Amino acid sequence: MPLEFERPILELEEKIRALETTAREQNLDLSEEIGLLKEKLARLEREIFAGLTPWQRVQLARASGRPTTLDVAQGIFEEYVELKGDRAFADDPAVVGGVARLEGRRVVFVGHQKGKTTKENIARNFGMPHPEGYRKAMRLMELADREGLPFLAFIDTPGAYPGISAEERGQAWIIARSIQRMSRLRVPAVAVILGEGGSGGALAIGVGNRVLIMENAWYSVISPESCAAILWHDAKEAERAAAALKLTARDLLSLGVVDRIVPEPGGGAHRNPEAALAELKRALLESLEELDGLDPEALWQDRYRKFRGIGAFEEG
Amino acid sequence: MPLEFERPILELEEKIRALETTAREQNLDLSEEIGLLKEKLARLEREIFAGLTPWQRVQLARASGRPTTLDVAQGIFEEYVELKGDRAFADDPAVVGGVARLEGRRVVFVGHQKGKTTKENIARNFGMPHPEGYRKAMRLMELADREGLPFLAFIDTPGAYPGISAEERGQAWIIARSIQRMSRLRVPAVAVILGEGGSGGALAIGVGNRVLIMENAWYSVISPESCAAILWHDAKEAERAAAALKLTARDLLSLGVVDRIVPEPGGGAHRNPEAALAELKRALLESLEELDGLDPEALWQDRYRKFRGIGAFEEG
Amino acid sequence: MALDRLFRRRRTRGGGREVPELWVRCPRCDAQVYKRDLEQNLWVCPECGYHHRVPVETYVAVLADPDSFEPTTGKVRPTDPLGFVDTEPYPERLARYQQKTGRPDAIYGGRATIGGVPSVLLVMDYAFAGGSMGSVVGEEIARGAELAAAENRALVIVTASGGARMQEGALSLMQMAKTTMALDLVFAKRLPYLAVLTDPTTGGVTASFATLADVILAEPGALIGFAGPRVIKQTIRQDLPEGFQRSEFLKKQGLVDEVVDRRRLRETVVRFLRLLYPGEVDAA
Amino acid sequence: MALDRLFRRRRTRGGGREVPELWVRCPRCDAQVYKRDLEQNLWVCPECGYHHRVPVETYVAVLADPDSFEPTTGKVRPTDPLGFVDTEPYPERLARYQQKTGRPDAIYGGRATIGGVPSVLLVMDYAFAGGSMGSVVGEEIARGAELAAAENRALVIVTASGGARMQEGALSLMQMAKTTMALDLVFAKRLPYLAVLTDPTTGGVTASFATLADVILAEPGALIGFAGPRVIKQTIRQDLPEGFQRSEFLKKQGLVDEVVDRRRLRETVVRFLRLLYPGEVDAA
Ligand SMILES: [Zn+2]
Ligand SMILES: [Zn+2]
Repeated sequence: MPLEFERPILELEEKIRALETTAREQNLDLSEEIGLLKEKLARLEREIFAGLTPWQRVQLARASGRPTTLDVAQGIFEEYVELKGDRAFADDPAVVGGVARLEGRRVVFVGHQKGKTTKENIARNFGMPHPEGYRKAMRLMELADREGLPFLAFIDTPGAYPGISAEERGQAWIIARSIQRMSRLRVPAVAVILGEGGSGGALAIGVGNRVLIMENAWYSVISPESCAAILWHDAKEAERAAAALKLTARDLLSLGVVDRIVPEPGGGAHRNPEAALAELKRALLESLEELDGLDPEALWQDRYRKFRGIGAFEEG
Repeated sequence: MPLEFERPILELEEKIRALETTAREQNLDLSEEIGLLKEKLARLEREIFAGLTPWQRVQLARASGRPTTLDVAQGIFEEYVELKGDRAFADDPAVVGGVARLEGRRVVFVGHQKGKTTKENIARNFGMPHPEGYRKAMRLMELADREGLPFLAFIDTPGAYPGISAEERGQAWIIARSIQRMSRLRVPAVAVILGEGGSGGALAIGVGNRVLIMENAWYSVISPESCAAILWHDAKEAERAAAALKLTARDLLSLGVVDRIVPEPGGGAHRNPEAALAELKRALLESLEELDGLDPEALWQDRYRKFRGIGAFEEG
Repeated sequence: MALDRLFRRRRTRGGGREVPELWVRCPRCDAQVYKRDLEQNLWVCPECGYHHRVPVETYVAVLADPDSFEPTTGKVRPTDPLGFVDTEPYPERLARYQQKTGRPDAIYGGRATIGGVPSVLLVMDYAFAGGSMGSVVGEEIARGAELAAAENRALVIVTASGGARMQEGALSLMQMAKTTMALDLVFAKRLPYLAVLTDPTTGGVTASFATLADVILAEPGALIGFAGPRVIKQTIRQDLPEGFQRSEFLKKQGLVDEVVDRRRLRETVVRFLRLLYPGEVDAA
Repeated sequence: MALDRLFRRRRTRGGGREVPELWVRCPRCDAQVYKRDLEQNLWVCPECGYHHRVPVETYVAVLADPDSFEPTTGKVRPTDPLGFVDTEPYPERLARYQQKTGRPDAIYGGRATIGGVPSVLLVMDYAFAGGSMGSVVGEEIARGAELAAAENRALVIVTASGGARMQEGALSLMQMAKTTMALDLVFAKRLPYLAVLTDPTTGGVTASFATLADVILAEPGALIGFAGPRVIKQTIRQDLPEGFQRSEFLKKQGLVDEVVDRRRLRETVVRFLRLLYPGEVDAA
């Protein structure tokens, strides 16, 4: 289902396709008309995407077809294996991860995993982890440390699961542990907000030496809907909340919360996942290169400086 | 309830007490008779205890009134605090532990915990841990490492709990992890078999640089009853199994499984816990002294040499 | 994160209020208790043991050895990095809380000895924006940890928080990482960190520094968790079990070490600190 | 530990037997399968996927690259440290198994490459005293780990065991610590350790080296656990749920990484090893 603001673009695309069909079937030369329309399409897309509101970006970040962690694994790694289970209680399908080869170099990765269909999404709990998911992530952090492999984390969750089953097994406790464990990694760590970066459930795997964000992803202390429900007692004020929370990639860059924006192709990552993943791969490789040669102590110091320095206050 | 072979001792004690009462109430001088009986008592006790069968020792190891881990904590530490819970799923009452002061020196301790009464025993699950118990033990190992405090483990379990709840949460997995974690301690570790040392559930906290055993404790790959059930299809053959398994302190010392036997007072630790704990305290202090000054690497090497060397085989 | 809803209710509850009433009604057992008696009882209902919320100064008074407390917080003041406006602009909201509490943000603390153990004692203030953690709270926690590490002090934090502070957006979220990492300076020096969780402690505070303590104590009946009960109810669309997310429940779940009555808080904290603190401690 | 009971049943099951029958009946689906077909199918029932037990050589043949296997086990022989006699003296029992299997104890293995990855491959032999772990099995596992560490090889262990070997008493128990510690030599060199759990893997083997692997694969339907089902039934005095302690159940419980059909075992092991092994690997 297309997003509201995508409609004009999709309609124009439809028109172009129709003209192309006509040209082919009737053997007419409509190349000039088509060329003009394509120019118009590009302009329209640029215009619409230049003026996107934060709320529209939130919708893009949730758009179906947007690359998930496993799409990223499929798309940017030459090969990968998934490790499963937390070796204690369950295998949380909302978190995936394993070992992979990225441009010949071995890495350990982890990420939130949403489904593509409703059925899949239910199976994946909409990418909302239970404590088991974070325990799986921590198992992978252990592995990265032991094998001395860089650690990549892909964030895409509305938040950690807020239900009884998660609370009674210490959701808060495990998120804190996961933050702590990741901050202690002895290897380079890069986190990417792929789509949704919902609160503590996202940050639990977000303590990277570099934190990247996809152009249309969001990352926030609270979802716009929940924020609106609290502040204005109306989840429909989410649009207002999205703007107030400064949750877009550009906002976060200027706040110092992320280090780099990974550009998405015209129309967003969901309309051209391959191009998006190519950009992501480039950004990841460059980030890893920046961290090459840093020893465990230097990597810790780097992370400490980074997160210790985030915040806004006055002295005195 | 006294054990069968304790009866003659108890009867004689009763007789002495009766005479003493008579002497006091009737104001008679029976000191000579009483003195003779006391000598006889000492002789009887020595005789009976010198000839104890392995099965009788197993019964002593289970005798009610025998010091439990918390009795040890109460008895040998100047002060202690208990830490509770595994910070993940539950607090297992079958495992206790915390931080303590032993002759002025801080230590971390952990141990299996049985109850004194049936009700208490049910609450403590008869000292049979669930995975949570081992997770608590591992939490304490982390603490010992971080604080650089010696680690003391008190073993007194018929075995890890063999039930659905334990299996489905990975009983085998957590025992393996606990063995591994303890073997990796960066601090001196001393394990003591207090009473029952039942199989993997005992060894999970048994990987000490020194392994001590109380004189009447047992430590075995399987309980005599289970062994008998398997080999002779009759748990009543437990007496035979107890002998075959070589599970007594003296057997284990000669097999190289334990390093030192802590002598128990005449009649066994349950008849005179204070004297037993005084001996235990002395043994613990001496063991810790032996390990003083060893750095983490040396401590690991010490443990590796020790356990790597246990086993009986021929080359060629 | 459901802070504002919570602190709107705050004024009707015990502890922080300034109205000079003589009698206080217990919200749990309805007993009318003479206010002075309640104060002497550390705001624990003598009838049913209900723990009223108390001002931060109470915890300092309870825990710090007499005359040992020396405040270090208060030099850091919040700003408005997002230009956040909800029902009122964030700066106005801040000004209101600052006026009410006399402090720049939701945390108060400093150096103290506790049972003779040199410590840094930090207390979160639920009366200030629901104890929400923004940049200032995060900074003060980090500075407190750094101070403890630098001066070989134990770290003791009393928490009370609805979670992260929405009005500072992702900056608030990042305080979870910042505070967590700062604790490692304390741990690296083998110094103990003890947390006392009071009602309520939820959201980003629970999911970061609060639950990483060597020893976690909780006041009786305190609500402690990640998601708030309202959010959970919305998620599962059914009522929560009695006692869910309360201290006693968490104890059973192995998530806190002890549930401690406020009247025994000091002796309990001292008992733990004296065993966990690596240095010499005078008999205090 | 319930080994003897189990290996008494063994001879009626598939795989290890020497009787030259032409047809084999599947114990699960009752299908009659031509023995040669079953062999070619790696003793997996083509009708229902039931995994018959297979001799250790099958795993070596399946996993090791052609002509790459070079045995290293077999130089260590069991003794009778306890003078153990049950229905027969332990030495006689051993002699019987040695004669039957042609090996000194319940383990077989050596150097191999697996998909080009230099490895040490060890396979436990359930046909020998129920794959029970005594001093020799412990020693061979430890030596295998040491060999892997010394020669920069991956460690791959295929397990099948009723647990520790009673007849060697506490010495068997100690092999759990010995094998566990030896693995750390492998881990310290950043070499991978992969375990394949086959039916059954219980007791001291599961509670030590078997479950400490970086990657745990399990054959379909394998019984894997700490306590055996009979012991559990005695404890709880009720029937066990269908599928309890089977591979698929353990996968759901997060305890194994994958349940792998024997016919896909080699490709799966190779896929994991090639990514987990730190050295250069030839395209094999
Ligand atoms: Zn009351
Ligand atoms: Zn079949």
